[in-house]
Amino acid sequence: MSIDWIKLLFTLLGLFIVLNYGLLQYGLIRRITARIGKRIGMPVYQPYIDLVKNYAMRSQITHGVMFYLGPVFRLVGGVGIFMFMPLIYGSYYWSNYSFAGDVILIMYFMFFGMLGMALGASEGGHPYSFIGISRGLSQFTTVEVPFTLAVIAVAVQHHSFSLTEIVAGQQGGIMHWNIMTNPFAGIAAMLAFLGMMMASPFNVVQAPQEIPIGPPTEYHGTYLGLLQTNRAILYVSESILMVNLFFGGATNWVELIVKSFCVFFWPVFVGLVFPRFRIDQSIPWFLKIPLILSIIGIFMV
Amino acid sequence: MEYLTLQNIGLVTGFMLMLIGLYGALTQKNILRIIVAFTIFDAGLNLVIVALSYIKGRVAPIIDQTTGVTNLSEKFVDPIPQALVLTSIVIGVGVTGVMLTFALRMFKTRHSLDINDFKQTKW
Amino acid sequence: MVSPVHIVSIGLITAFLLGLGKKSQQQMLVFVLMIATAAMTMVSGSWLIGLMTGSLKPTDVFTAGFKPPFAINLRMTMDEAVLTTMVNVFGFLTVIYLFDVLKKAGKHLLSIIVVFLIGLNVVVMTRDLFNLFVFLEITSIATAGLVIIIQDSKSISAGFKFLMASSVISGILLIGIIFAYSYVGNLNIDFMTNLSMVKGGAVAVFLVMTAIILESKQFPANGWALDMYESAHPAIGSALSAVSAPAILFVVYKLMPMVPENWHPVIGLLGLITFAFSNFLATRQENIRRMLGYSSVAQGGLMLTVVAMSVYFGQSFWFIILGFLLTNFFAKAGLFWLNGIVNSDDQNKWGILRKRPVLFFLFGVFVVAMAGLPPFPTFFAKWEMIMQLAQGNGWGWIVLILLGSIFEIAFLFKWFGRVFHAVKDQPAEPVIPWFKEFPVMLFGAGILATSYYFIKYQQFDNLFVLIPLLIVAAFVVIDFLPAFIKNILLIAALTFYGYIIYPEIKGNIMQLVFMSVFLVGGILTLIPGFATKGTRAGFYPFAAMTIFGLIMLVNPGDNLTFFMGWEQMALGSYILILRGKKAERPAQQYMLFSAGGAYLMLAAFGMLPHFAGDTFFGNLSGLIPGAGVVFVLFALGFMLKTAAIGLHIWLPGAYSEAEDDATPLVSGVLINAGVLGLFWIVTSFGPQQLFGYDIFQLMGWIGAITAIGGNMLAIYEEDMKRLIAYSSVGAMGYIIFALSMDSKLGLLIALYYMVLHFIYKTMLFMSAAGVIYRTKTRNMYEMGGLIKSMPWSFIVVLIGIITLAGMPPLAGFAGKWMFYNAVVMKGWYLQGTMVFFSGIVAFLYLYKLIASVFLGQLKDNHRRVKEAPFVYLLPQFIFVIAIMVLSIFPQVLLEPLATIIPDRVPGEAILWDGRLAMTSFGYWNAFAVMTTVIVMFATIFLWLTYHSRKAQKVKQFNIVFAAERPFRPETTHVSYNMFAGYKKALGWLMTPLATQFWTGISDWSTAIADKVRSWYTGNGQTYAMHLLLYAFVLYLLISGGKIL
Amino acid sequence: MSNSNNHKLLIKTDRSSYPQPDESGKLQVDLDSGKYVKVWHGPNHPGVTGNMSLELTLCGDEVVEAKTHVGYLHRGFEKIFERRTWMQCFPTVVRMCVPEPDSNEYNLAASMEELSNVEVPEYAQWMRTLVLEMARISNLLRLLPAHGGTMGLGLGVQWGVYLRDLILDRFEELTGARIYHMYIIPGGVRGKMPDGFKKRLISNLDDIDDFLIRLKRLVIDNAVFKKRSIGTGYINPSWVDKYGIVGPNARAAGYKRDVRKDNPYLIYDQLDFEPYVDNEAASDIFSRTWVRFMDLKYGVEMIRQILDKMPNDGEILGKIPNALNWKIPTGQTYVRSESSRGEYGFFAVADGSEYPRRINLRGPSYTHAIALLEKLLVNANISDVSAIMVSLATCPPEIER
Repeated sequence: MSIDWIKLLFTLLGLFIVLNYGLLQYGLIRRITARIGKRIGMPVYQPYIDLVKNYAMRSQITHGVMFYLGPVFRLVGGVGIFMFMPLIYGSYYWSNYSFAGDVILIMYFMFFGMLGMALGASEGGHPYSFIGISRGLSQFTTVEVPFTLAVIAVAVQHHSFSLTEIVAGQQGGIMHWNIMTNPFAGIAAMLAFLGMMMASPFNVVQAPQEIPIGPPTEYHGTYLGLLQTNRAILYVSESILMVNLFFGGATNWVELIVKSFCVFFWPVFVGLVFPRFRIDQSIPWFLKIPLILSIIGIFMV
Repeated sequence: MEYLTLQNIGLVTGFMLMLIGLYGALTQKNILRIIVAFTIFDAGLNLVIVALSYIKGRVAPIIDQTTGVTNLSEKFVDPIPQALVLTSIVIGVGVTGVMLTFALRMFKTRHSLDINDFKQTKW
Repeated sequence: MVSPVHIVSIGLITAFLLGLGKKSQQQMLVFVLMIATAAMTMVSGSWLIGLMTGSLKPTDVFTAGFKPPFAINLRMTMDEAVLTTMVNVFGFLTVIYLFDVLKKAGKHLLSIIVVFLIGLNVVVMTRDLFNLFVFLEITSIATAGLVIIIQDSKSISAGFKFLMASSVISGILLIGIIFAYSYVGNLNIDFMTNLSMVKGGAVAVFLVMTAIILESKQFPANGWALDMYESAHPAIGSALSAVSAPAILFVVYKLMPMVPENWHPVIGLLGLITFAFSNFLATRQENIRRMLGYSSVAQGGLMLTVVAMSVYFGQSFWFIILGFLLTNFFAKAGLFWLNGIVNSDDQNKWGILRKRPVLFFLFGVFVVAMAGLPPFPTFFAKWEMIMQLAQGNGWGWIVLILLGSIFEIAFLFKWFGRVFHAVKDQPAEPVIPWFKEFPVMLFGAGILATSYYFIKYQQFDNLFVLIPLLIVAAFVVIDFLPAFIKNILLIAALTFYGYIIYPEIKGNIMQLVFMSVFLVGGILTLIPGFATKGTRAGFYPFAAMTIFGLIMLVNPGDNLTFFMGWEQMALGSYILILRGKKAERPAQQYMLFSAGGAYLMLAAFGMLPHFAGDTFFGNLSGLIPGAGVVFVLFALGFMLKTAAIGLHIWLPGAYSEAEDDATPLVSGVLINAGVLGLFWIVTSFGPQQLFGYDIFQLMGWIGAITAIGGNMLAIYEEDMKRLIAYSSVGAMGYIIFALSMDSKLGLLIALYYMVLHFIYKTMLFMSAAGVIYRTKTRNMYEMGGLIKSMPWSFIVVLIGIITLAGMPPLAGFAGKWMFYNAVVMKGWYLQGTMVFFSGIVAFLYLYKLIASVFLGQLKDNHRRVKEAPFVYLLPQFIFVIAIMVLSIFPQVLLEPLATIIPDRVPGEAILWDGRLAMTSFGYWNAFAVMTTVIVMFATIFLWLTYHSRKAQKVKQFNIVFAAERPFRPETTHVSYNMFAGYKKALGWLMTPLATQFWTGISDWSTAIADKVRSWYTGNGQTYAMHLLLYAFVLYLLISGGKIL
Repeated sequence: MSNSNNHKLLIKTDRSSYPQPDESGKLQVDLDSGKYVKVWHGPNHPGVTGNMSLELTLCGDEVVEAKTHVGYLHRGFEKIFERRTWMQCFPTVVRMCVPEPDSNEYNLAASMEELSNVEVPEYAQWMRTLVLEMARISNLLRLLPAHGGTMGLGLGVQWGVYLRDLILDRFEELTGARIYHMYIIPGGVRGKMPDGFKKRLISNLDDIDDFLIRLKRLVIDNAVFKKRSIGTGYINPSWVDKYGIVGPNARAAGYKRDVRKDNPYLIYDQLDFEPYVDNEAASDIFSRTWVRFMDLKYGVEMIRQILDKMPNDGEILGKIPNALNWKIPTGQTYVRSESSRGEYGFFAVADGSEYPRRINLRGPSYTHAIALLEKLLVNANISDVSAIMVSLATCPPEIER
């Protein structure tokens, strides 16, 4: 197989853009939330400072090989989702490596980072890591159900699992977006998206008041840097996924950024005004309203 | 009155005896009485056999001066049941003997002849 | 040639001779008896051989020089030759067996034995009704005499009850005879065939038949017989069961020509009721002799059925009856004799047999033979009987037989399991005199030889049946060798077998796939066995039996081979499971469920010819009314093996309690047998309906529920092996679901997943075995942090769980990807979601598995634990390589698998464009994914390595801990009850309904059995009453309330 | 069961994997079995109310054993008092509860005044009441949103802290200090209201009113908060006397306990107020939140009342001896006031010297955070630990004095 170097270059460029966008977005969101809480908040570029600081940290410890590999898995998971997702509709070069697989691949690739991270954190041996991971996995099982159903609904609607095709089917104005054509599936997916982004009320994974930072308790320095990098990429990638699935995709970068920012703001907004569910409350929650909505959504098609 | 033949009387008596014997064997609690009941049953049984083979006006199948040696099959009652009865009686006696032996042994083990005392094996 | 009458004359002479002997000459008298019985055996044996070779003709012996009906005649044909030989051989061996008893007892006992044998011989041979009566009485009296060899109150009272019963019976018989005589005018059976036609003759026939049937101890009028079995000396019990009962049944057979045809089914059904109920009641027995008594009675009932239906069975009659007769003869006698050797009715005392491998082996052989498992004659007889009954639509009969059989298996294997696990530290080596062992061994040899002939008679495909069985037999013989050598030999045998079988199945990819799963799986799972020391007695024959049983499933020449392979595999794996330390109950459950499944299949096989002819699994095209029932029966049978939800409760116990290194074989490899079966029926039946419902729809739901149930149960398990076992349940649900989609893609998923599940589950179980081997515990919360000492095992588990979870880039993703496409195409969204949900739930237990064991806190007592032995790791890494290859090139497996699926199946198949797999919905390129991931991983890893090059490795407790420090690994390792929150939220999903249901069934049946068996009050009068009632009911059944 | 919300779940789920209680009702926990996890909830923990730690033994996600650990302050206040003159105790006494130091000041001052019979001028009494009420609302502004904060709703806390800062500004204006005011001194208070103080304070109170409306919407009416808090951390009303539960916690359990009402001090008898009592005795976190919410609301009202009713000017200090050499006559007294956490008392013993013989503190946290909390946490979900703890309004230094 010959490698399309130009495409690789574009992909890397896209990755770079997304990373920066993710960092800035994070800073901006923090700033906005601070204002809501009657604070001034940190500078927008603070994530860069954190990132540089973490990568520059000298004192580092490791608990073992898997501990070491955990962040690698995590970042590969994040970057992988980005890689396998078409960014800009109609552009060959901005479609990344989406030729390798369809939306199912992306959905399952999310697990890759999760599991790797879970294992890495576990080798740290901190009880909070275990508790956080067990909560995270538990919640994730139920988050994925309505989400997957919504994705299937969309796939059935467009008769394809290919994201490109799904986006193609949504072109031609806001009324063609899946969120309009299949609102039930769309709403279900957006509710599940809350859980995927692990914002309140579904942030019991990291729950500061309970298990201070959950899984990454032991991670610091470069490890944390990798995790932060991943967060920037992953969150944006997941938002882009939602944009592609339900909000008509994007034909240029501006559209992409605007849409994904709006999508990303949804969990932030909800997270701001809700306390978190306990794990035994959030699990049934996803199996109630979102699940029912997504089932309606799938039979609406 | 035509039913009141010797054969029928024998049959009815035999069956009655059998029923009495069975009734006794099934209701009496004393082992010896049960054995006695069984002998009554046997007796009835044998009576039935004999009665069945009885043919009016014929004699027992024993060749002597009175019967002569010709046309025996017309003079005698059916000889086979008679022979069978003998065997049956013998066997009956044998069984009764064995039963009595058992009764003796049972009495020796438990000092009781009540059949309800011998229910160690059940279910 | 010696006239058969000399059997009697020898006996009589001996009896007189014995009477002449003196007390001091007792030992010599015993020898005389021995010689006499040997001579009797010679006579009958010579007739048997003569008749078999054809050098002799069947003969009638006329007494008193007259021909019947004017005189008594004894007949000697093949039938009588067989039976008399059995009687006399048995007599001879009984004398040997009772040598010590007879030496001490009076000479009268010797005479009684002779009389008993004479009685039976004549009963068998005579053609005269009254003579029959006489010798029956003689036998009865002799029996009563024999019962009191043990002179305790129990046996004496039992003897008395017997006498009472036999008095009543003989009364009935005698009246019947005399009536018969008075109607026909003679006493010869051969001249009575039209007796029932004569007015009133039917009553005579009825009385005679009733007496004989009562004599053959039919349920429920058989309390006296049971009491006698329980209290008599085991040798006498064996005589009653092994020769007395067959002789009586032969009388029934002789009388059958007299009996009107419409009575046959009634008698047959009564026999079956006896079979079913006696076995049912035997399940509640703790006393071995009484249990054997129930079993004997049950066998008698079954044989009565066969005899009563002899006309119906026609040509198969001899095959069926011989199968039952010989098995009962050898096995029941053997078991009674073993009882005498152990000299206890307490199951736990039977552990003494564990000291004598040969006797223990024979014990197993007898039990298995009694239970009707292959390769013993009853198995074939039962098969033939059911096939014959099915041809005549005798479904009710089949149900009774199968019910009885399952009860039979229940109590026999409860007993076997108990003995297997009975305490081994019995007082020293038991002293067992040779004359006790000898008859048992002879009969053991007898049953094996009979089995051999039965198998020969069936004319199986030798490559698939006889060679495997011979290999198994060979491993029985060489069981004394060290485990190491046997392991090599078995692996070599399997390899060689694969080599010779390959040309046969080369063309058939389906067979090839399953064969390689079974063979390769067998070989690889054996490799860890090299780590065991000692002889590992009893493992290899059954491992071989299991693997070859599986192989027999792959290429069945006919239905019987398939079924035989199935049963054989069940038996072998049962023993492998039973070998585990605490496996008694789980193994028993396993056996019961296996047998249940097998019998459902048996019924289905019976029905199959109605739809599909005699060839294997036929090919039904299109909807056939009624075929749905067959399909459901088969599906249930196979789903029992794949442990569909509700039928799964045997699985976790069986898999987890089996020996650790045997588990991969009995789980990862064996479970595919169910998949094989399901695949077969799904492809050959196609969509069928049951009461108008689409069965596939139903199966889909079952599969979905199983997938969720299995995985849900797995996440709360603390036991490593149970966790993996439940995971198998989940995986099987997935496969059942995929199969039930009945689309090309669905079937492909099922096959692909079958192979994959085989690979990763075997791997995981082996890895678990390695860990357990080192840590000596199965509780995951007692482990932790083992990645440091067992890195290779960790890698294997990691690969295994990534595959299981279906994460890209490893091979499991292919299954998930196809699954989505298939579900969307099929439109089964709800079920699909459930299965999908189960797939994610799997993450929970996978995480628990790997994190609790390998990550987290290392416990103090595991600080010196080493890596698992090389022989454990070797097969695991072979599997890892297989997974890796499949991950990069899934088409290697998927393309051939796709060719198996018949064209009939609807739906679209995967299109391959080079490495790109496509359906109309989606696409996926495993190679591209893999390369991308590897490149990304390497890049990021290097980036991290560059940045953290100075990272310093720290000690275990160097963690951030709220300004405190953890003080013990035990209280820092989060593993126990890890998903408590999940349990609180969704715990109601795993309400143990199935367990409650089966426990309920078990309790319920126990209660009923207790109620029913209280019928046997122990009172002789009640028993006599039962006889009369039985006669009365029988009369009503036969006459329908009218006067005959 | 200490936790009725849990209790509903307990019926549904299989409890066999949890430790079972022995005859005395105590859970049997074998730490060697490897089934239990010990974690330290604090002192370095965002979910803990201060310098204390909870040693939790967990089984799954439930607490099976909880132990309160203190000792992270290393002060020993009560012992220190014995080596300080009465007046020197003032700087220390305020540190016994940082968020609400004024009750300490008042209690010490009142006990000294009582023992040495010092009259406090009326104006000073009004000022004292004002300060105490301000301290109450400033503490409640921090504490009340924290009920949501422990469950991850940080927004309310941020708002509350903002408003608390405004009140602290007023304190700074009035006393010169934001936290340790040391305003109430024996004999009176330290100063008068600055110009415009009243106006600014009232404007702050208006802000708080506004905040209360929003807080009710954000926290109390929040479905998730309700779901988490209703039924959780249930204090059986029968424990109230047994465990010495006071203040809002007692009032949530249906007990009308308020020192201001039961045993009026300062000028509380001149004020018109009725402490809120949860008559349904729900006694869970939600109920306690609600009681505190009403406390805050009434506190604001009360400050308005005080500002209305208080004299415009007057003496601020009564007649006292030389403060630096103030010998208190032999005697003992128990002085109590109602802090925002409940009855807060000082038992002071004087031996006639300038040093206190003994000052013993009766703070609500001691009973709440040790005896009660340890009992309440058993069988509680680990997620609820900080919520329960915060809902009891513990103040660790007060335990470890």
